[in-house]
Amino acid sequence: MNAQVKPDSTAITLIEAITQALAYEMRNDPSVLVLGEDVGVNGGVFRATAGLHAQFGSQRVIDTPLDETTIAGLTVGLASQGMKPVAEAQFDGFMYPMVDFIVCHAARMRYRTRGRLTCPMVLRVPWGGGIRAPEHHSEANEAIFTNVPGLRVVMPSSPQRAYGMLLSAIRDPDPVIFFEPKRIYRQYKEVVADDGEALPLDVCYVLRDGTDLTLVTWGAQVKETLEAAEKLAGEGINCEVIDVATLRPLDFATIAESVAKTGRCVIVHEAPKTAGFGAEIAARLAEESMFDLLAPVERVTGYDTHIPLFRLEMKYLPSVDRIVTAARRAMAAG
Amino acid sequence: MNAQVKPDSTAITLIEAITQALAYEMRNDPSVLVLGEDVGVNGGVFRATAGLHAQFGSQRVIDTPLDETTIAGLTVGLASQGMKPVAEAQFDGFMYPMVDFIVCHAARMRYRTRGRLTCPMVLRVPWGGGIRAPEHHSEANEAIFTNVPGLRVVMPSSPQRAYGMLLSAIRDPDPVIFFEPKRIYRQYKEVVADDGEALPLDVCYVLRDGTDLTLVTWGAQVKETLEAAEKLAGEGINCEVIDVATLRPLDFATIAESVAKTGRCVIVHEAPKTAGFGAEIAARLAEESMFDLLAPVERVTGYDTHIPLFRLEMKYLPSVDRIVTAARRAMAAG
Amino acid sequence: MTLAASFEIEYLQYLGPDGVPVAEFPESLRDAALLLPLFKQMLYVRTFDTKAIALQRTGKLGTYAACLGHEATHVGIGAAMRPEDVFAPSYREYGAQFMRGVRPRDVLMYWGGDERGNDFEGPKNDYPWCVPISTQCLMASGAALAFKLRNEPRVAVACCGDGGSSKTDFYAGLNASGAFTSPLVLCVINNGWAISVPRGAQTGAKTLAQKGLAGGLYCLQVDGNDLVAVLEAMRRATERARSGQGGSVIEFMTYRLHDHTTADDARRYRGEQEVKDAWTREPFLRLRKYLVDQKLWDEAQEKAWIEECGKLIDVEINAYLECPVQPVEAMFDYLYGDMPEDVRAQREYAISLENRR
Amino acid sequence: MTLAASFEIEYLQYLGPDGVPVAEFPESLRDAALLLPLFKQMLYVRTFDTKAIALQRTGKLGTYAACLGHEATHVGIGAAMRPEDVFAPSYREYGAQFMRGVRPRDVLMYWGGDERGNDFEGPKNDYPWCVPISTQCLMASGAALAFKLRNEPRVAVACCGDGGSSKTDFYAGLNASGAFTSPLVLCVINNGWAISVPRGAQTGAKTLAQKGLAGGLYCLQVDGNDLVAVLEAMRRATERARSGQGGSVIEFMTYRLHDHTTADDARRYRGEQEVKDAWTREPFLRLRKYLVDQKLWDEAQEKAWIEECGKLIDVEINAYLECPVQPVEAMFDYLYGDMPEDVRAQREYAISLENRR
Ligand SMILES: Cc1ncc(C[n+]2csc(CCOP(=O)(O)OP(=O)(O)O)c2C)c(N)n1
Ligand SMILES: Cc1ncc(C[n+]2csc(CCOP(=O)(O)OP(=O)(O)O)c2C)c(N)n1
Ligand SMILES: [Mg+2]
Ligand SMILES: [Mg+2]
Repeated sequence: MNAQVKPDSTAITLIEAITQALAYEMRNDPSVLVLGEDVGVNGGVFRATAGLHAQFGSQRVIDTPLDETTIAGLTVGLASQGMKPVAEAQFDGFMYPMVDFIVCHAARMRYRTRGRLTCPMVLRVPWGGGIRAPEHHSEANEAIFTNVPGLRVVMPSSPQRAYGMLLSAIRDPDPVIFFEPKRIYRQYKEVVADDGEALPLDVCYVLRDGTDLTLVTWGAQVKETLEAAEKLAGEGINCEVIDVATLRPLDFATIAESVAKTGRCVIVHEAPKTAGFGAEIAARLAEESMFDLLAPVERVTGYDTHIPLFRLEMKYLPSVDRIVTAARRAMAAG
Repeated sequence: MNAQVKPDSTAITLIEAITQALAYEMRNDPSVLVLGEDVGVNGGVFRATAGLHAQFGSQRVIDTPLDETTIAGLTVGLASQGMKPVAEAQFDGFMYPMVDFIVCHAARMRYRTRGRLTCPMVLRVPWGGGIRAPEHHSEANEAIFTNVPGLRVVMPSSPQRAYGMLLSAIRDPDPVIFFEPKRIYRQYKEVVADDGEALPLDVCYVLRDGTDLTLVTWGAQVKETLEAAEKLAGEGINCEVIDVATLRPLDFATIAESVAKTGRCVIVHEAPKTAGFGAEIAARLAEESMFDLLAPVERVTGYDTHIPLFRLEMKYLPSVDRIVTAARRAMAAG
Repeated sequence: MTLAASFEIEYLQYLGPDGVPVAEFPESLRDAALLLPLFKQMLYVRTFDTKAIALQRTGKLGTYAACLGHEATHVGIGAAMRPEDVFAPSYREYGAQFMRGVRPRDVLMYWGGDERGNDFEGPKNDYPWCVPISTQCLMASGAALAFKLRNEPRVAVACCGDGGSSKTDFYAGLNASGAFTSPLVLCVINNGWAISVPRGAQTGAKTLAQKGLAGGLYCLQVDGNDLVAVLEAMRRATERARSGQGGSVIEFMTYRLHDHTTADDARRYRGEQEVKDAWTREPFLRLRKYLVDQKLWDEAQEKAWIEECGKLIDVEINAYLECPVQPVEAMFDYLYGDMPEDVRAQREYAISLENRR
Repeated sequence: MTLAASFEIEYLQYLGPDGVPVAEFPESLRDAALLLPLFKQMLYVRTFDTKAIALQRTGKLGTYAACLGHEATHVGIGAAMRPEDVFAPSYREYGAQFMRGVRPRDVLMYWGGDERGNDFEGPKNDYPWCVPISTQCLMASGAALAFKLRNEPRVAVACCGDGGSSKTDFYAGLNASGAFTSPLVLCVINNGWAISVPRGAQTGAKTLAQKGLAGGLYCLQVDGNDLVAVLEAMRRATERARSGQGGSVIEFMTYRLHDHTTADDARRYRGEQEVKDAWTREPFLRLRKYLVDQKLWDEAQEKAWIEECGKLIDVEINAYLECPVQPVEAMFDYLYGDMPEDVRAQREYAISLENRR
């Protein structure tokens, strides 16, 4: 948020901010390397690693064999032997074979060895739907990782946050699952100073101040949520909008503070509702903010079904309309 | 619950009820088969398949190569081609390599093909801690599956429920993750008629009626929760105890009804707190029962760390003491 | 030196790149007329492929994975299978699928973002397109195990790419087939590239065929642009499988003449010369040359057939384009056999949003 | 017949089961005195194993995985490694680990339910015991890649069992090593059983060594009860790895003389005769016979050494038994480098519960 804008900075997209952060950290830390499928000469299917191979060569930008188990396992091996690997899962739907290594080794290396070995790695995951892609290219599966101790799970939703949070993720001494909302990879540009300033991995960002209702969201849904807030403002409903940004560890204090003020909360996320990460936020409210709540908590989420192929996918994702309706209901209640 | 007790029935343990259900269904449906590591001649490391190999032979009770990916993949292949496989993951901590097949194929076969192919399979998973076992033999990882559409996720906690729910799981036309709380495999015996009566896979069970407070739990923690209720009764606090039994789909109506009566709810589970399935229940309360709640919801859970090796594990698991304390706090609040 | 084991892997090629036989054809294929319908099928597939790419380019189709250059392998695989066998494709083996009754409109529906593309009217037990690479190989191994357990003389055939041969599921599939002696045929279609990653970066193995040795399977490498070699390899493998001798891994050497998919730009990572060279070895021209030499084919026939293919495929394209989008409830209706209450409630809600508009 | 590839896999054996050489020893091992310290190490390990089992039987240890019968393989692997190499064990290769500086008390702590057992004072970069089968093989492949990228002349050595060779991670590990020509040595310790599942049920492959062909690695099968063969195989593989020639898969043929672990009862699934036969091929007796023949060993020496081993190990056992349980906060303190607030709060809460008692 507070990245200093240098005179030579130009506005860049979220995906360009990712590339910029990778290049910055690779220049400054020789133990950082990038690996995955097509990350080399091709520069990644989303171009996140574009130019890195030319700049840093095949020893630092590594095309792996086509196997996500392999990527995860090599990454843990590299990280535990002094490297700082940044691995890419080509799409969200291909990360499931990585779960075993993430849960059994990455998240436990330090714990298991009482700190003798550690696993400072980042797994970058283009995440979420809405880009008219084929099957398994559109999944919001962050919930799989949020119950796993030893991980950090983050999801930036602006170019500046992407840059600063990726730097901290790489510098963090522990494994970080770094979800990138691919639908907003190129949504808008922002000036992002390439100054190596990291952002914390344990805070929520208040994107809009408000007094009547708290809208909590993360990832690409920040877009619809801000639009909904705008629309509701037109109706005289003043929404505070929070981008959770880091899911684990959750900065609940920021959310609680907002709800203490507004008394109402609508949580918006792309993943299916049941046992999505929104449940954790609602649960914390039920535990710690109950006496502040003036109305029932609402969740506006993906439905409890698989995101459909693209002809129907926009009907699956939470819309501005659905968010507005839930907000109005929350305002009417209590 | 309402299994008819036949005169020839004798009391059996939870694990024996599992064996009994498997044998029953294998006798009655030739497409049912059992596969996994050591399930054959050895009868399973917990003896869940004891005697089945002798009874049904190696075509129906199949020792697989040592690979969980293989077990999951073969199971999906078998299920989609007319068999009803019941696979075993030897321990909870070994099921992570199965996530890919469960999420990408088992849970989607019907959806993806518009019902042309289906995946009627059961994955049995000895689950949870407290048996002084080595690493990865004690995990409560149900949350990984509760956000996945297309699955049923169940966890019986008595011999009768184990028998009836396993029968329905096998008969269900879709994939069922069947968690078995291994700590109470042999905790007590119950008469379980071998009558092939199935129990529904979408209801919670009220194990104890009460008026002051609702205790919600599942799996092995049913034991501590009932003990806590007993202790609290001694203090004049009358607890209703609910065994969730089926996590997905959740029978929230039964929980809501209870909380409408008591106004207070303590959720107890073994898994780490953050984004554990308890969050979903608390979230539903925050959404649908807010005006019934007299006190903040409480969660008594495993800590947000890995279950330690056995010297410390009992300090990790929710104790009667911790449940009682939370219940008292809930009674004092509001 | 004591040997623990030794292995030889055969390479099959009958029809050279120039359309001239390099070895005597296998007995079952001595009658060249047998090749004619398959040749026509290859042309049909190529016509379809071209039209599908055009549809994508004009915004009428989503991302599409072309099969240009793979036609001999795909059609040969389809030809070798029986209806009761089960096919587990990756995502570009249309040639094999058409021969099994999958319709071009199914392909278009799928890449057009509609699940109904997977609801084949033709081969009811075949697997749908499979995006998670090589998982179909292991699933097919499960299907093969089902056939074995039920004593059915059926074969499960799965395809994956050179990239897919690195995937752990590929290994799991072949190892299980070896362990159970199940009727599985794993077809590794080595087209030189896995998106931008060349074959050489996937593995240190000299051939991809030899990966089958890890499970004790029968291994073959064949010229995948030579329909005769493909047919012979598949004949051997399916016969072995059907007669209880177990599984095979066949590596088909071919080349991906198109971009990986329409979302890819291969110029970023591979040289033009390589593609040019590959065009001299592609499967269609050599077989045409051979059939023309055998007086089984001529230009007039070709012109007529291409025209007919165009018409047949246009019917399919129209069927696709005219098919209305599924109603919103379709995203709930095929999730469970018995719909849970929660899902039903969300279904009603989603429908109510539709009506509101 | 054109061949795409052919392979030969060598079998190494130098010292027969009866303690008589069956082939000329490799040059580096012609001096029998070199074998003596390793022989003594084998005896040390066996003494430890016996005592650990006894500890478990008397309730002073949790489940324990014995190494009875594997001593030649384990000690030979340890002997071939340099301190700067990295070892990735499964869970029973104590012989290799002791030679690298892991202490018996570490082993006991681990199986005694205390994470501190994994905090080796000796080999700081070695991997901890690994319960999820064969994942250590792939992790070691990552370590090997790190060495290769940094141009370090170090080798990553991983062990897995015959069962473990079926695991997809095993394949991933060896394939990546082949793809990157990284310095990896995968030791498949084939002891005939994976708990109750016999070697024959794991795969259709004739040898487990040949699985390395799937990644283009150097493959060997050796008599794992013959220390000389083990040393020679490891010498070849580590030298290849260290000199940039890439990875190896070595299959060590041995036998699990004990139950799988102390939680297992092997009588349920295997015959007595098989175990009896295996005892005639076990690694210790044959080497003793040979060293006695060479006048390098006698009963008096043996008696003295066994006694000394007993004393050395009792010191370790006492250190284990006297080590107090970790405080409750240990379950939080090693989770993150920077402890998040939520975790810190739970830590305080857990401590507060302790103080209450
Ligand atoms: C598990 C998984 N990882 C990554 C991808 C993305 N992806 C789609 S196709 C492909 C390359 C496949 O190459 P190959 O197996 O050689 O088949 P080809 O496309 O060349 O036919 C990749 C990496 C995927 N679909 N699934
Ligand atoms: C992923 C995984 N699945 C299952 C197990 C349970 N398990 C522990 S040891 C073992 C058998 C291992 O056999 P093998 O690889 O031959 O090694 P051995 O014990 O014979 O040395 C099994 C199935 C495990 N530890 N990890
Ligand atoms: Mg390819
Ligand atoms: Mg073994």
